[in-house]
Amino acid sequence: MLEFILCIITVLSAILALIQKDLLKAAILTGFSGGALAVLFQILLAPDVALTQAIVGAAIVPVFIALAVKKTQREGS
Amino acid sequence: MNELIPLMVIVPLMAALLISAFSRFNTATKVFAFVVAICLPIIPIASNYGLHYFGGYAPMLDNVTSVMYHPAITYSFTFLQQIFIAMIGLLTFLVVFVYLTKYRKVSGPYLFLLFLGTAAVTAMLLTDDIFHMFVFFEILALAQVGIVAASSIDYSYEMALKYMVLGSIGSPIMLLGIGFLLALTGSVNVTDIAAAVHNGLVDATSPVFLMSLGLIFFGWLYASGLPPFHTIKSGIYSKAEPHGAALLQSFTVISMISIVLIMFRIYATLPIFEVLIVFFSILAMILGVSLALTQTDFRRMIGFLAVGELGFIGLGIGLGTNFSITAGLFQALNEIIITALLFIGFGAIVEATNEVDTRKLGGLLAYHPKVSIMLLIAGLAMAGVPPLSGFQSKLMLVQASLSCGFPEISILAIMVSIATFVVFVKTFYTMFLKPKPNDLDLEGKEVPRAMIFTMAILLIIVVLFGVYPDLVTSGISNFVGGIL
Amino acid sequence: MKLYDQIFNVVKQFRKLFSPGPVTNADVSGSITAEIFLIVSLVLAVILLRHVSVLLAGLATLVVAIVLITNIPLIPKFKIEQEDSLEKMLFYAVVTLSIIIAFLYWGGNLV
Amino acid sequence: MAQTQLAILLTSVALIVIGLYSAIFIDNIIKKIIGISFIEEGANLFIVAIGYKAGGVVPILMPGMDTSWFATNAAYPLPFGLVLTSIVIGASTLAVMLALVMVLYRRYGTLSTKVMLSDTAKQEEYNE
Repeated sequence: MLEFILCIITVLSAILALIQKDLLKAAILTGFSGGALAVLFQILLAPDVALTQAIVGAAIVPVFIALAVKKTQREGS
Repeated sequence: MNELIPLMVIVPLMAALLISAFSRFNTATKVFAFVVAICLPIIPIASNYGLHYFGGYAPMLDNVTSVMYHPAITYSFTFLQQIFIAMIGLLTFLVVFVYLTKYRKVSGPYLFLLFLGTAAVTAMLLTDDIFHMFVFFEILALAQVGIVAASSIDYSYEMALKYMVLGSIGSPIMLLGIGFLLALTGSVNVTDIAAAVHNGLVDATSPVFLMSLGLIFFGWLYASGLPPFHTIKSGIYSKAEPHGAALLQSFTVISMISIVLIMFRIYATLPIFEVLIVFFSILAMILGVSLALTQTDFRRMIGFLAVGELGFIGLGIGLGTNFSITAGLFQALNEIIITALLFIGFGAIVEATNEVDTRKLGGLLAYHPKVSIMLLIAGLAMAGVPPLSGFQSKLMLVQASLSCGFPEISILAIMVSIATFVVFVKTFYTMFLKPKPNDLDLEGKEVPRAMIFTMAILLIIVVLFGVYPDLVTSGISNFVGGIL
Repeated sequence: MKLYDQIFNVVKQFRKLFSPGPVTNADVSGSITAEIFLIVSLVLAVILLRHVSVLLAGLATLVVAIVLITNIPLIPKFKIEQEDSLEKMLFYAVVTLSIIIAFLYWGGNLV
Repeated sequence: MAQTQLAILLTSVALIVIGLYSAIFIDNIIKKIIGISFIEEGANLFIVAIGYKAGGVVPILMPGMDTSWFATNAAYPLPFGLVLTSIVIGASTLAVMLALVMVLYRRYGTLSTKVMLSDTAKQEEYNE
């Protein structure tokens, strides 16, 4: 059951990230998507991939995007 | 000495890392980069042919199904790899030499990118492992973006970002195709996959297999800059420094042939594979040359011509006979040399005039006679005039397509050659023979010696291959006989 | 006379192709060469269909030749479609990807 | 548990389609980059799903496990190794793209793709 919820979270937060007006919210939603993907990898019996994805997808990538947003502008049409 | 095989990748990779770490010491960096660059063409020539298994895991025989498995990442080194790696090593040496003599203070990160790209294409040529090839393909894309972004030409950052965005569509699609193949065969070793396909373990008509072909083919289109990626490829050539562009086009050609040879080994049983390759090659030839005819920026013009010439390579491989594949690979080797010569030669003109618009140039023959004569010969070689090397490979291609029963393709190839010739005559006239415009100041500006030296060396190779094509064609033909 | 006028207009339209900047006769003759090359090579490429069916090749060649000749000048239109803006490059890349996938899925075994 | 695998495959297809959609239709360059990175994630998820074995165990040989039981029940670990590399490559590509965007924002003052990354000749006119 958990995997279906995680699939829905992944796709939904991906779509929500792309329709946000605020780029910072988009960055945080990207982190949601990456984190849900990490748990999904754990369910798919790949704990090493899950660890990497948890660090990269849920922490590093949102931080990169947030830094880029801070250096540029926050509102995106 | 099979121990030298992994060194071909490890030496430029380690040199890249060391140079970028110790780039504070200017003189030491220069000497070190020069020594490594000299080693690059020598290692493949000194090495023996053979296989190298990383970690020493030799192939295993499954006793139940009596199929060989390759557990290790395998590097195979034959005549084809030797000649191409030696050529890319020589080109890297010349480019690094031009770069080192141009600037008093060298930039460590730029040399890092040049060596990283060389290591990546060398690994792509050598490897027998499709995922290993994908990893180095991504590293190569990053190195190419870095080389473009490091140039001081206007709008180079924009072009680099465009290339990167397109690349981040092309590469995951190719990864997905590799995933489809992995799902079908459970292996990423090309020999294993090809054996599984030819032994009938994989259904060659199943949609999954066809999809994997389509997805990897799209990645190949991105890697080689065939349409729809011809605009971005010619764009990044025109926005890189001339010596960088000379190396970038060789990276493109080598990644093109290394991916297409792997695809050929896996998908050669599917007739649609050859149809796709021939279709996109013809499109590339037509679009590349017709757009080159209308350009006024001569760097962009060479970029489009380089894309158009890639169509000839694809044509040779798409026809699928021993003779035509030999011709295609020989054309690839010639194109690396001739296009590098053209980029460096036109770069020398940019050095001397600070102008890239052909309409504002003229009368350069009197000021730079050596450069203009060498550029003329290179242009004739690209257009396929005897006795230069372009003539030999294009003649082989025309003969191959005639003997396959496609006279239209031979007519098309000859027409593209003629149009290439027209491009060169037009550009040569407007840049070198036309009277000099009054507002063009040419006094006191010299072409760097290193560039003339580089062009002379490349020109010697062009003439050598033109007079004695058997030096390479017989060896390549043997290699092609092995994979057919 | 209509076709003659049309060809004469082609040369005038090439002037826009090279703006900003002066137009030299070498550039215009290069563009006319490109125009003729494009028409002839596309028609020649269509003749390759004869390996599938001779009738189809004949019809397609006629249609392509008529469409191309009545639409001159082609080169300005081609150049607008192949400028280096990211929008157009991404559009053509994704369209090509979908065409390749659809063609292989439904027609992969027919060839 | 074939349903799990089907759901995973549908998710990866959805991520790839979202990425391709955003490549064409989204104008803001940062959002476009976010969208395109979903293609890479979809491909990764697909490759991990290849190695999955319904009702299997994690492919790590613990002390005390029976080797032949482990060989039949463990998931296939080769795709997992590939995905590890692929994730790191995707993150580094994203970082390079964002760095280039930061440089270009200083010159143009906007994140719109139509302004920032249009045709070079038009940009020359725009800057003059």
